[in-house]
Formats: sequence, C-alpha cells, structure tokens
Amino acid sequence: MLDQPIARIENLRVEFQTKDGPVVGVEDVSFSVNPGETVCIVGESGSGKSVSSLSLMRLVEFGGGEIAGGRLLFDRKDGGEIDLVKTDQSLMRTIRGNEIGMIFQEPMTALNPVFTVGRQLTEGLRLHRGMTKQQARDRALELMKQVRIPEPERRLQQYPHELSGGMRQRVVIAMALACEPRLLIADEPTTALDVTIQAEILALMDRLKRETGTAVMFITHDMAVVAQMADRVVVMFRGNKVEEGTVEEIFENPQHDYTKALLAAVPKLGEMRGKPAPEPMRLLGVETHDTGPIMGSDEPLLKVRNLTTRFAVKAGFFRRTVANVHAVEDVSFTLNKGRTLSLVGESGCGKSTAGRSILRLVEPQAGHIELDGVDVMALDTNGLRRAREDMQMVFQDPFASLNPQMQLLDQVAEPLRNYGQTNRQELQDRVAALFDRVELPRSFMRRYPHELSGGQRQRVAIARALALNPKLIVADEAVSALDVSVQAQVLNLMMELQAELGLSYVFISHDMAVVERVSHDVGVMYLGRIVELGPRQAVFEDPQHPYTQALMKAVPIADPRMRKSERELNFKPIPSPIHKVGYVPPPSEYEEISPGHFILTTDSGY
Amino acid sequence: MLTFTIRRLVLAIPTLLIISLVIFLLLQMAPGDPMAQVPLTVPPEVKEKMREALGLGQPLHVQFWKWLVQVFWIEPKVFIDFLTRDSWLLGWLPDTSLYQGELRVISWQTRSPVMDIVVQRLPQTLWVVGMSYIVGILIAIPIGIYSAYRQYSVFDQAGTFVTMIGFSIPPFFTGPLLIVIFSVQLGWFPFIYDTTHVVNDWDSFVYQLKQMIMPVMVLALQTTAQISRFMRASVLDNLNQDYVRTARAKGLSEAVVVMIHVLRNSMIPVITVIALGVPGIFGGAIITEVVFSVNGIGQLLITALFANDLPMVQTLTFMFAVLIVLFNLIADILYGVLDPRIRYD
Amino acid sequence: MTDPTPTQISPIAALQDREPSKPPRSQWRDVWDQFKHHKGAMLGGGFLLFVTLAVLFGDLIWQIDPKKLDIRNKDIRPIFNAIWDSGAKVSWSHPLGTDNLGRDHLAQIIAGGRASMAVGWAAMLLTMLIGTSIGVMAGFFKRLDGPLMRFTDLVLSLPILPLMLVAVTLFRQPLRASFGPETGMFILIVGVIGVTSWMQTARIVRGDILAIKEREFVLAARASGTTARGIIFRHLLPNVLSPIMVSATLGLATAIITESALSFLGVGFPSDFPTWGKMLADAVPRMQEFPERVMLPGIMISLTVLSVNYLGDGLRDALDPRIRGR
Amino acid sequence: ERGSDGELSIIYWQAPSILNPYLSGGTKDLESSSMIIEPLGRYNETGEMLPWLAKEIPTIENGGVAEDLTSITWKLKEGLLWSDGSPVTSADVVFTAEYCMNPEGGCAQLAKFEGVKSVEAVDDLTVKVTFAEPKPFPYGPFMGAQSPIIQKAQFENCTGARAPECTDANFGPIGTGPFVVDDFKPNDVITMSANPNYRDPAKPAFAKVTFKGGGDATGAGRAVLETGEFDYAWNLQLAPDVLAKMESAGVGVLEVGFGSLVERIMLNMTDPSPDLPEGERSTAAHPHPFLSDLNVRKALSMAIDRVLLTEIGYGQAGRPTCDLVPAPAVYTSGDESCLTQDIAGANALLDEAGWVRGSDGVRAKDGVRLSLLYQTSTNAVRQDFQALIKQWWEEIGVETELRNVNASVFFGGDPGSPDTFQKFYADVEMYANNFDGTDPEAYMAAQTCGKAPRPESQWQGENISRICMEEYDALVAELGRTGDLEKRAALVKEMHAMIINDGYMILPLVDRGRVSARAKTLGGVVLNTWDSELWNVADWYRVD
Ligand SMILES: Nc1ncnc2c1ncn2[C@@H]1O[C@H](COP(=O)(O)OP(=O)(O)OP(=O)(O)O)[C@@H](O)[C@H]1O
Ligand SMILES: Nc1ncnc2c1ncn2[C@@H]1O[C@H](COP(=O)(O)OP(=O)(O)OP(=O)(O)O)[C@@H](O)[C@H]1O
Ligand SMILES: [Mg+2]
Ligand SMILES: [Mg+2]
Ligand code: NI
Repeated sequence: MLDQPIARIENLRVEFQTKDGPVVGVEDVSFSVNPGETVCIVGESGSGKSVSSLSLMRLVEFGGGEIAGGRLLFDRKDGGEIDLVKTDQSLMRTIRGNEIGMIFQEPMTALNPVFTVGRQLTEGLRLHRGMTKQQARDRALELMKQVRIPEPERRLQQYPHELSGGMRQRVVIAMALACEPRLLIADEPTTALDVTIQAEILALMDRLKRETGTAVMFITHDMAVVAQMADRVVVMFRGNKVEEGTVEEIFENPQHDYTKALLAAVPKLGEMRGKPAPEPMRLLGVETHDTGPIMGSDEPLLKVRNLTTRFAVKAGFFRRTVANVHAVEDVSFTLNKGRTLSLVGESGCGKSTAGRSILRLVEPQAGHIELDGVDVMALDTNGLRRAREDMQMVFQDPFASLNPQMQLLDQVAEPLRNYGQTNRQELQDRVAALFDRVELPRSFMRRYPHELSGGQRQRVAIARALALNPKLIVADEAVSALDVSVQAQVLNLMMELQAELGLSYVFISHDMAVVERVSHDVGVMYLGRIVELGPRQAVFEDPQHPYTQALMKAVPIADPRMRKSERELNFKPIPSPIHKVGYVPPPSEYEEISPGHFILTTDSGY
Repeated sequence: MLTFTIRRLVLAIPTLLIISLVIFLLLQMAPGDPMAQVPLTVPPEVKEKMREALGLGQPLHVQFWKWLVQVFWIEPKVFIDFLTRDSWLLGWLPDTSLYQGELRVISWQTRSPVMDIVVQRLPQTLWVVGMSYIVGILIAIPIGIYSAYRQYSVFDQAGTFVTMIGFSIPPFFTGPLLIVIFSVQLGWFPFIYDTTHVVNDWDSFVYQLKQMIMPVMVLALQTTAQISRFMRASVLDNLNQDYVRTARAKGLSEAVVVMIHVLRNSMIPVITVIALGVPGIFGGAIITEVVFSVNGIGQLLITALFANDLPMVQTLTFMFAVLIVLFNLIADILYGVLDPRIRYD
Repeated sequence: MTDPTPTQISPIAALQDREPSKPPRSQWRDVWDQFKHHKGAMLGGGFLLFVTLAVLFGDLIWQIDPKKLDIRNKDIRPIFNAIWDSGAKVSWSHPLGTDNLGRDHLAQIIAGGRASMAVGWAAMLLTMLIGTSIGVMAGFFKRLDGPLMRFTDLVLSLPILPLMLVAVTLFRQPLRASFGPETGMFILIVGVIGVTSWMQTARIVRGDILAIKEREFVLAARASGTTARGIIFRHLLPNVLSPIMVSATLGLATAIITESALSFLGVGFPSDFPTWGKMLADAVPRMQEFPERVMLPGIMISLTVLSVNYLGDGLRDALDPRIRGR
Repeated sequence: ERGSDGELSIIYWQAPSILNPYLSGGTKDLESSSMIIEPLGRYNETGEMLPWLAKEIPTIENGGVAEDLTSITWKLKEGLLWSDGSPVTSADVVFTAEYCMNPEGGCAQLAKFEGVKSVEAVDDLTVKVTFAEPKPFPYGPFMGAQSPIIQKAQFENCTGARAPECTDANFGPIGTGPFVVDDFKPNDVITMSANPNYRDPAKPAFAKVTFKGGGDATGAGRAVLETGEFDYAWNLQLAPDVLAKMESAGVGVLEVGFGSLVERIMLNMTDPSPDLPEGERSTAAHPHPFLSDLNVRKALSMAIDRVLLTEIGYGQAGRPTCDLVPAPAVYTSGDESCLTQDIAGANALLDEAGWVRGSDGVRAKDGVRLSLLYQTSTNAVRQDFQALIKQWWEEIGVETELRNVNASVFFGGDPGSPDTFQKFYADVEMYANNFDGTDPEAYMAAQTCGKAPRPESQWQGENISRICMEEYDALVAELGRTGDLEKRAALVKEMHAMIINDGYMILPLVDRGRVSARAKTLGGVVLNTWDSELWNVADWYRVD
C-alpha cells in the first residue's frame, strides 16, 4: 500500500486567541506525506510552517492555539486511519514520540539543560516501549552511534551544554528517532548550524531515511537545503499553501508568483562566477535601481596589521590568568575605500572578535589598526569615542541589537545625540532622512522594535550605523537571521549605499553564497587566523587552502540538479583555541599565489 | 568548584572582620546602657560599680580585641572540646580538652557564656521558625506551580490576592488573632510555647504539634506569600521554553512534563532565594516569638537589645552575619550544583 | 491540481514585509490604552487615587481634629454595628466610632493614612533609589561588584534597632530644629527604613543588569559612542524596570508595616500622631471587644498594598512595549 | 502535705536571666530567685517586718539593735538546712555580706550594705552587723528579696571579679527556700521541684514549679485569665478595660496590691533649651525660663484630672494621689487638694501672674512662651496620659510637644545619649519610681542639690528635677540624725510639702498598685508589694 499516505492534512486552519482578538496562524493548508518520502515545506518566516507541523502533533494547543477546522488524518501502525484533530490528548501521547517524531529548530534550547543527554534520550523509550533502564540505555547507545556521535558512552552522561551545537542537534535527532517513528517532522533542523555541520546533519538524515524508510516532513526556509533534500516541495505563504510539486518542478518551473520571487531572491553559490565586482541581486517585482557592478577604489581605508586578541582564562585561588583563548591571532589585511572585505569561517573561528577588535569594542592584545590615517590603537577613551564616528557596527541579531524599550526614533538618533547634536527638530529630520534612505516608512519612527519584522529591524540597525556618516561599517552576520527575500533586500540596500556613499564594509558571515554576492575581497578564517585572503573571484573560483576547499564543498547549492554526493562529509572538529599562558604561537606567513591572493603557509591547525 | 568555594571562604574572612567591627562600633554608639533594667531604687554609685565590673570602662580597641579573641580563639576551642567529648559525631575521638577555663564571651545579663544560651535556644528556633519556613515553602511551591500552569485562572487570581493580603498583614496582628480564635474561643491549642516539652511518645508529639501550629502558621503565611510569587514567575518563564515542547513531543504526560522537566529548572532560581532566606531562621522571628512566648533566638536578641547586653547582641549579630555570608556562598554553590551550565572556575 | 489560494499575490507584495496594521500612536496614549485593559490595575489605581485624595483632602470635609480627646464619647462603636446590635453605642457624629480616649476614628484614619502613605511612598522611593543605584553600579562596573556586594552583606547583617537608636540619637535634634518634630521624625523614619531595606532590590537589579549588560544592544550602544552614563540611563534602567516595580510594590507594604513596628519600639512619631500601623498595633489588645479598631486600619493597609500591587502589575505591562503590542 | 498538689505554673512576661540577685537588680530576677534563696527577714503585705530565717526581727526593745544605732545582731533559726542537706550557719551570712561588698564584684544590692563596717559571726547562729555611723534604720542587709543568704560553700570561689564566671552557681543557687532549681534556661524557663530539706515538712504543697518567662503582658494575662494555661501571672500592666474583659472569662482573678510606686511628672527646674551649649543644658547654670515660676507649676498641676487618668490608665490598680510617698501611712501627707481638676482656676492663676494668651492661644510673658516638651518612655498607658495631659494643658494655654523614648534608652543612663531621663533634655517628663522597703529616707534624700545629674557626675544622680534648696538639704541632714519614728515622719511630711504640696516641683499623678492574676484554682496567694510577690509561695496550694 505504498501510495497510501502516512499523513494527510486537509484544509487545516489554526487560530490563536490573543488580546486583540483571534490571529490566524494557518488559514487553509492541505498536503500529504507518503511513506519513505521527504516533503519539504518552505516559506517565509511566519508563514505557518511550524504551526502546521505542531498541529500534526497536537502541540499547538499548548502554545495557545486552536485547530479551528480541517482534518489531520494519520495512518497508524496497526492499520486504521484516525483523525488527529478528534483524538484526545491521552491517546495523542502514545502517538507523539512513538509514531511521529519531531526535531526542533533550536538545538540550544530544545534540550532540557538540567538533565543528562542519556536521561532525555531514554525517557521516551521507557515510556513507549516499556523498556527497562538497561535496555533503554543500550538502545540509546545504539542511537547515538547511528547519528555518529563520537564517544557515545561518555556523551550519555553529559549535559546538553557540554556538547557542541552540531552534537546537540544530533541528540535531538536521535531522540526523535528513538521509537522508530513512521513520520519524522524536522522543523528547520539546521538553520542555526554551521555549513559544515549542516552538511553532515543533512547527510545523516538522508541516510536514516533511506535505511528506515521513514517519511520525513522537512521544514526550512533555506532553498539550498530544499534542493539538497526534498522529493516533493510544498510552498507556504501567509498561512496558505501556494504551490506544491516535485523539487525539479518547483525549482525549474515555478508557477506561483511568490515561488518565483522567492527563488529569485536566493543567492546561489557560483552565480557570480566570472564577475570580479559584486552587484545587487535582481529581485522579481522590485523595480531595479540599476546599479551595475560596484567597483570601489584603490585608496586604502583600513589597515590591520598583526591583530591579535586573546581572552584570558582565569582560574585558581588567586584568579590568575592560567590560559588564553587565542580568538584572533596575527591577522592582517587592508580594506580600500568603497569596497567590501568578507570574513568567512566556522563558528568560533574568531570572526566576530576580529570585527569587534577593529572598533576596539574588545581590547586587542597587539597589532596595529589604522583607519583613514588615524592610529586607532593609540587612542584614549575620548579619542576612541570620536573615532567611532567613522566606524560603525551592525550586529547579527536585529532583535537583540535594538533596545526593546526605546522608540526607533530615539535609537537611530542616539549616535547623533552622542556626538553633540541635540536639537530635537534637527534630529528628527536627520532620522527621517535616514529612514528614507533605508526605505522604511517614516511612520515607523514612533514604533518599538517588536512591532517590526526582522528585515525592517535590520534596516533600522543599518540606519543607526549610517547616522554618523561613517567611512567603515563592520557588519557582523548582518543578514544571517533574515529570511531569504528580506536578506536579498537588505543586501541590495547595503550595496546601493556602498555605490552611492562609497562606504567600506567588513562583512562577517558564514554563508558562502551571500559572501560571494557582496564582497570584493574575502578572508577565510580558521582558528583565529586568516588562512586564505584575496579577491573574491580568486578565492571562490580557485580555493587553494585545504580548509577553504572543504568549506566550499560543504555549501549546499540551491539547485536540485547539483546535489552533493551522497558520501558523508567528515569534518575534523576544530581544535581548541585555548592555550596555556606563555604559549607563543608562530607568526603567520603567507604565500602570494596570484596578485593579492594569499595562502597561509605556516600551520593553521587544520 | 572547590577552589571557588575555598576562595570565597577565604575572602569572607576580611569581610566578616569588617562587619564585626562595624557592628561593634554601631553598638558602642547606640545609646542605652546595661543598667536600664536595674530598678531606679538602686543608687547611681552602685550602678557605676556594676558597670565597672562589666568592663565597660575599658578603651574600645581593648574591648574589641578581647571580643575577637574570645569569639575566634576561645569559643572554637570550647566547640572542639564539645565535639570530641559529647557529640555522637566525633565523640569517639579522644577528648581534646583545649579549653582551659579562659574567659568566654559572657553575657552581661545572665553572666553565662553567650554560646551556651544560643545552643539552648536552637531547638525551639529550629522547631518553630525552621518548621514554618519548611511549611511555608511546601505550601508555596505547589501554589506557585499551579498558579503559573493555570495563569490568570480563578485559582491564580485568588492566590495573588491571598498572598498579598498575607504579606501586608503584620504578625503582631495575625498572632493575637489566632490566639483569640484558637486558644481563647475554641480552646484547641495552647499558645504559651513550652520549651521544656520533650517529645518521647505519640501524645507528647501531638502536644508538640499543637503548640507549634499557631506560630508556625503565622510565620508560614509570610514565607508562602513570597516564595509562591517567585515560584510562579519562574515556572511561567520555563513553561515557554523550547525544551518543554520537546518533552511534550516525546509523548510525556503533563504531570511528568511539569513536575519533572519544568520543576527542576524552575527550582534553580527559587532554591537560591530559599537558601538566602535561611539565615532568617537562625535570626529568629522576633515579634512572633514574643507573641507566643517561644523564646527562641529572636526573643534572645530582643531582650538582649532592650537590656543593652552588648556581648550578646554583638555575638548574635555577628553569627547572623556569618550565616548571611555563608548562605550567600551556599546559594551560589547550589546554583552551580543545580544548574550544570554554571561553572565556577 | 488547483491552486488552493484564490487570493492573487503580486511578487512585490510577497517580498514586502507585512507592516503592523495598527497606526502608531503617541507613547502615552498607548500606555494608557494598554493600562485600561488591565482590570486589576484600573481597580487598584482607582482605589489608590481615592485613598490618596481622601487622606489629602478628607480633613476638609471631615473636620474633627484627630488628636482631640473627648472622654465622654469614648468607645463609640461604628455606625454599622447598629445593624446587628441594636444596643450598640453608636453616634452619627462619629460614624466609625471613637477609641478609648474618645478620639474620632474617621478623622484618625484620614490623618493616619496621610502619614502612612507618605512614609510608605517616600521610604519606598528611597529604597528603590538606593537599591537600584547600588544594584546598577555593582552590575555594571565589574570593579565595584565585589565591594558593593560585600557592603550589601554588611548592611543585611546590621541589627536594625540599635541602628535606629543611633540614628535617633544623632539626628533627632538637628532634624527637629530644622523641620519641626513631626517632619523631622518623618525624614528620620523614611531614612532609616530606606537605609535598611534596599538590599533585596539591589541584589535583584544587579542580577538583571549582569544579564542585560551582555545583550547586543548594549554593545551596539557602546559602538555608537554612548557613554557609560547613557548606557545606564537609556538602556539598562528601562529594562530592569519590571523587577524594580515588583520590589517597589512589596517595598511599600513593608515600609508601612515597618513604620508601625518602629513606633511599637518607641522610636517613631510622637505618640499622639496617628498612623495606620500604629492604630493597628494599639488596637490589638482590644481586638475582641472592638474588632473594628483593628479591622479598619488593617483593611486600609491591605487594600492599599493590594492596589499598589495590581497597579504595579498593570504599569509593568503597560510600560513594556513588547507586551503592549499584543 | 509536701508535693501533694502537683505542678504550679507561673508566668512572668519578663523572663529571669539569672538567679543570683546580687548580680542583677531586675525585679524578675529577684522574684524568681526568692523561691529558692531567702533573707533573714521579710516584709509582709502591709510592710511589716517578719522574721524569716532569723528567729526574730532585732529591735532596740529586744536588744537586737544597739542603743546607739550602730549595730544590729541577727539570730538564725535553729536546724535550718540548705537544700543540699548541709546546715545553714552564720558563716554563710557573713559570706553573703562579703560577697556583695567585694568592690570588684559589681554587686547590684550594694546599697543595702551601705554604711556597713563589718559583719561578724558571733557564734554559729548569730551574726552582728556593725555600721560606721548610727543607722536609724538598720534593716538594709539581709532583709527582703534583695539580700537573701547564699551558701558559702557554693559561692566561695566566685567572689569579686570571678563572680560572673560561676554560671552553674548563678543559675542554680543552693538555698533554703521551698523549691530547688532543676533546670534553668536563662531568659526562658525555670523548672523547680520541692526542696526536700525545707524547714516545714508539710510545705510546699506543689511538687513542681514551671516558671515561664517571656512573651508580653497581654499573653501572660490571657494565659491565666482566659485559657487557664498558667496559674499565676505577674504584674499585668494592661489597660483596665482589657483586664476586666479578660477577668470576665471566669478562669482567674486579679490580685491588686499597693506599695510606694508613684507615677509622676517631673518638672525641670533648669533650662533644657537646645540653644544652650552642650554641658550647660539642663544644669543649674540656667534656671528654667518659666517652670521656675511657681504659678506656672501650680497651674500645670491644677489642670490635671488625676481621677480620670487613674480610671483610664489603671482602673482598680491605681489611686489618684498628691503624694510622692503614698505609703506607709505614717509618712503620707494626706493632702488631697490636687485631686480636683481646676482648669478655670489654673487659667485665672496664670492670668494673674501675667502670662497672657497670644493669638495662637499660647500664653507668654516677656517673650517667653509656655511651650513644653513632654517626654516619657514608650508605653501604651503613658502615651494615653500624655495625650490627655497635653489636651488639658492646651486648655490653659500651654503648648505641649510629646515625645516618647525607648525604655531601654530612657532608663539606660548612657551619658552619651540625649534621651535619658537623667539628662532631662525636656521640660517635663513622666515615669514611675518608688522606694525600697518601708523607709523613705534615701528617697527623700535623693532630691538634694548635690544629687542633681550634671556633666561632672556623668549625668548620674537622682535629683531629676534638679531641686536645689538649702532649707530642704538641711532637713535631709536632720532626718539622717533622727531615730524616732514620729519625728522622722514629721520631717518627711515637711520636706514633702516643701517640694510637692506647695512647691509643685514634682507632680505625683497615680499611686500605682501592682496587678497580678491567679487562677481560681490557686489558693494562698497574698500579693505583697513590699517584698517579692512570691514571698509566701510555700503556702500556696491547689483549690479544687
Ligand atoms: N503562540 C502564538 N500566539 C499567537 N500567534 C502565533 C503563535 N504561534 C504562532 N503564531 C502566529 O502564527 C503564524 C505562523 O507561525 P509559524 O511559527 O508557523 O511560522 P513559521 O513558518 O514556522 O516561521 P519561522 O520560519 O519563523 O519558524 C505567525 O503569523 C505567528 O504570528
Ligand atoms: N568575551 C569572551 N571571553 C572569552 N572568550 C571569548 C569571548 N568572546 C569570544 N570568545 C572566544 O573566542 C573565540 C572566537 O569567538 P568569535 O565570537 O569571534 O567567533 P565567531 O567566528 O564570531 O563565531 P560565530 O560564528 O559563532 O559568531 C571563540 O572560541 C570564543 O569562545
Ligand atoms: Mg517555525
Ligand atoms: Mg560571531
Ligand atoms: Ni542561513
């Protein structure tokens, strides 16, 4: 009975009761999942992907939601199809975790921080399978091996926070698989992870699906991942399904406008092949500003030489520094006016620290930073404050980087006020101009951050950074948290500003496709050092350092015909950047293999 | 963790020395005189003689130094002697006999070692104040959990109302109120606490319960009011966490989800609040103790204060300070123990 | 397969963010709108307003002097006692009765309320001021953290009664000379309560500041050149408002009660100066015969505390733009 | 029969902290120890002296007191035994005197031994006390609850500076009284059992005593009068209506006894103005701006309704009085003129004396306003008194500011504090005082010029009003030389008139009795205010 779907969602409608009346989370969605098939659900943030899947688990009720209509038909193991909407919670409990497994988005918070991994893994087994402690443990061990967690015995005794993000996500997967569910729902299982880990997890899930024949409902907003994984794709938009089809159909012949727009906004690795300078993306339905390639200038703005930043690890009775985290180690580069230098690399390799060190938001240990002729390292507190007029920062998380208690007007005006502008009217005019600049309605000036969407918030953050007319903006993962379409708009905005104002960016990101799109130069970082530095074209088309090559290989491409080989990628875990006091790392030496393209020749630790 | 603990303990020593000095100076500055309770019929010259006999005329630094020696050197010796002689814990060790009859901290009021009286007061303080703390917590935690689980329900609203009332009514009102109702009108419970009562069989245990119940209730009301608020807030925080959803997705029952997953996490901040409240037990509950004649440490402190018995007040407040510092440390350590994410080194 | 969504969506709309539908309004209108939704807060606020007005202007309407003794009319019961006890000694000229010296209860409740509310509010504000400053400083400046927290321990372990006696000894005379006996004592009491009850607030605020300090918007503020002062006042303080509110509501209750405990110990206001706490304490020995004498001030204290609590709840919600949005 | 009536439970809302009356002057300590250790003679409820451990009270008539009043000879009863079974001898009596008179011991009862030159044992049962000067009233040592006999064997090593170290002895003195200490928890509870060696084999009737301390007067009253948890409660200082209500429960009864305790208002004869430099405030250097005017003082007294005060504050436990020495009867002045309030008269008097009412209703003369600071210790009844008196004084144009001071500060005598009753940084103050035993000599002598508290004396002294009259001092000296009771009484009355009935420097208000409560099932209680209330506890018994 292979064509008998495992789950069928029919005309699902979910409402949330809020203070301002009911909010519709999902309006009208129908689709089905067949055994052994991967169905990807894509769509913008807030389009109802999670709510649909939670409805299938009947977990929406706990979040204040209510299934207002439709049917959720589920084919139970022992034959019989039941409508989950009408099932009572006690029966649901025997289905949840047992017949339907679910993997959640955030590996950091999906695990209970105070129980060991082992305990959380065995809990479901003992409940649904009635296993003894020992049996459950054995099964847990088996699962841990299945998801390829090194040293599984030890891990079982550890707490979630002692595992890395990738491992945690694998534990969550193991947990979902524990009772061999027939349907596995994966709600953005890789969004928070590094490319390399993401590649591993995707490969793992693919393998597990093939081995066990589980049906998978895979939720994501990342088209590249969809291209990697999906058999069929469901596109959701504002609580509705707008399109459904096989991967190839969707990618190659999208029917619905929204799908088209979405695909157009996805940067694809390799798109910029052959183009030396970045250029804005062409977005569907947005009248193009027609900025051609952005060339930049040859005049150096920021010179960084031998930048080294370490964090002290204090321990012992006298709180003496016993070791150092070598977060940034002997980093040098030059950024010219009007150009963008991207720093890429895995989580923890020191990108953010490097960016913050340039602004001296963390104090570097050594090195030389020169911004437009000013020796930043030599400045005192006051001088530094003044120097920051020329360099600003945009942070990763648009929500966290805005004060939830302040109106946007005040937040954008704050830097102006800090540098002496106090006239209220003038301030307001300036801010209004800035809002225009980043294409936000002026009416937003009186709003609070939570009233805006992620993209709008990030634009506010950019407006704040622009307020002082800086020469340099350090954008630390400025678009990582955004939806693709919004990301595309923000990227375009940044590039337009660069073209018009001649801004320079230090662009920090882990997303290779985005980096390819925006940068003139790229520095690949590993363990605090730049292992490869050069013009974007050179680095992307001709990666020389083994780490760069591995990284490139791991990036999924938003094209179902270019799926990565099935062979599992195996990345070496990054060695610890912590060294005892007194450890003197060797200086970095580079080889210039083509003009401006440098490769680290000394040991990088990779 | 161990170095953290030791480090904090060592750092606590200068803190405590400064605290004891400040307390000492404060008490010296405070008006009042140990002769306040001596009847006015005793002539001033005699009072002056009595003052001299108490050592009041000595210079301040001498008095302070003497007190320090007594507390930090002589009393520990007595304590070690006690441990090796009489306690069941270390009684098997040879008797150390460190104490050779040096002058201990002597109360002006009773002319007996302060520590002996404190030890005498501990049982009733722990029975009544300690028990009320435990009872208060035991009532508060379920209330907090349920209020949070059913936020804005009638139960929650009523809970808020009652706890706020409980918080805003002072024990000098609730105490006599309970006495009038349960002792005078109904005659159910005795209200003068019998500190000599020994529990050795069922009946005496019942009597002990009866005499404890009113003071315990009066004090528990306040504890409950505070802890249940904390508990509610903490559970509310945790109910919205992702791991709760994960637990539910595993098919765990609500009871398991709330009572195991959520409870453990919610207890982390509450436990530290509870730990920080423990010194209060040893500090006693002054008004309640007086109303029910419990004569615990609170009553000891207040009588000592009114009698201007400086050595007693000084030693008691110092012990209280030690407990505060200690339980601050314990709260921090507990935090680390309960929450595996916290590490202290 | 038919398209399940009949709505036509243009690509540009698809890429546009949905804007919040509500038009922006002035901040205070917004706060008020949110506040109005909170039934408890409205009730609490209304009661508090009523009590405040009553204690401030009540003596214009009810003009009996609360200190006036009238021995012939002592021990009059409140007028409502006549409902169930026809033999009760009641009089319309003393609707809430009189005490054992014949002082009018209604006038005393009014006058006592003025003192209690003033002490409660002033001491609470002082407590919050000290607690918040110390908490913020300890949380924000790493170097001050240790010393300030040790200082907190120190104050926690200070015995209050001797402290109060010392304060009275040192400051009563100068304060009396410059402010008169009642205002002088008021300042003294408020000062002592403030000085001895800020520790909890400081601890809580410090904890929260430590957490908020690590949030990115603080870093962002620093990156855009905000000074430490600016960060504290513009970014940190508004975000710890909610725990401060909670301790403030509790602080008001404690202050009113502590004041009564102080006069109980003989270090408070002049004895003929009524406060709710003192009325309550004085009436306790006679609570069997005259339950109304404990009930009236007791109810006033409880209701005030309760309404402040609900008001605080409502304000907290109203002032937090995140909650206000929903 | 001894021990046949089971257990007696007594509650004192002030808890005894020590059982050695020589180391503590507190009433609670004296009374609790009086069940255990006994003096040679006691006062009975009328103030008469009774032989206790002595065979008889020595007098001049029976030759016990020397004709020249310089010595007194006590004879012990025969066959007295300490509770440990050893005999009581004169050596114990001598030791008791030595113990208290040791200059390093800080003996609280030293005043009792004032003027004693030597105490010698004449034989095993006879003790002779010799005074340095003739002592008209030689019954200081060994009389009353303040100076009981302690056992030499027990306290031998506890004299002088070592006195406080003998905790065991101080907490469980061996005595001759009807009970022995089983366990003493300071400031909490004493458990006692009948003394097997008590001299009367039929007594005490109770086998056990629980002597509970602590709590408050209300609780103690309730425990005896309402719930019956206790048999006897001491000194219930509660408002009369509260007590009456409690008594109406029918479980217990109130016992009232009168002594010499008088609640009074002291008027400051010196100027307490804070504008004066420290060291000159409230000293003889500056007479009081208006209280030195007799008319003002008299008017203040006339405005007070003592009958009403008594009724409100003390009920049956108080008697309005114009006497500072309300008892024994020989010494009382009998003046009752102050008992009727006369506001009109007071107003007239002030008008006549030139004190004119200003626009604010306050009288003034030559720029001096009749504005008073009236202080007392914190206590509910005193606060009621303050409120009432303030109102009356306001009626005669005297403005009054009230202040109450924590009792432990007020009576503490700390020279550093501005709030002690001795420093008297106020215009008038109110408290109660009495005298020890039945002889008012020392009491009257306290009002002499030299005994005024002042900086040089570290603010110690008993002449709180700072009365300073040569005639008065002369009378005091004469009293010290007079032995004849009648003449002494006449002198006391003369002095009394000088400063009180005519001088109005001290305004007596209420003769305060002592109210204690006993359960209806407790018999034999005779309330005695001249000695310990528990003086005859050996005779108490259970009524069925
Ligand atoms: N607890 C809730 N209360 C009110 N509204 C909710 C709640 N949960 C979700 N919604 C609403 O339901 C809609 C769908 O949310 P959902 O979480 O399914 O989006 P999503 O597609 O999973 O987005 P994302 O990619 O950000 O995870 C949103 O508009 C959201 O505002
Ligand atoms: N304040 C700090 N104290 C101690 N160590 C730190 C601190 N900040 C960063 N580190 C360490 O420095 C290293 C580099 O961190 P950094 O934040 O720069 O990495 P990143 O490349 O930005 O990673 P991500 O992609 O996760 O943001 C990491 O090992 C991190 O643990
Ligand atoms: Mg989602
Ligand atoms: Mg980073
Ligand atoms: Ni991404």
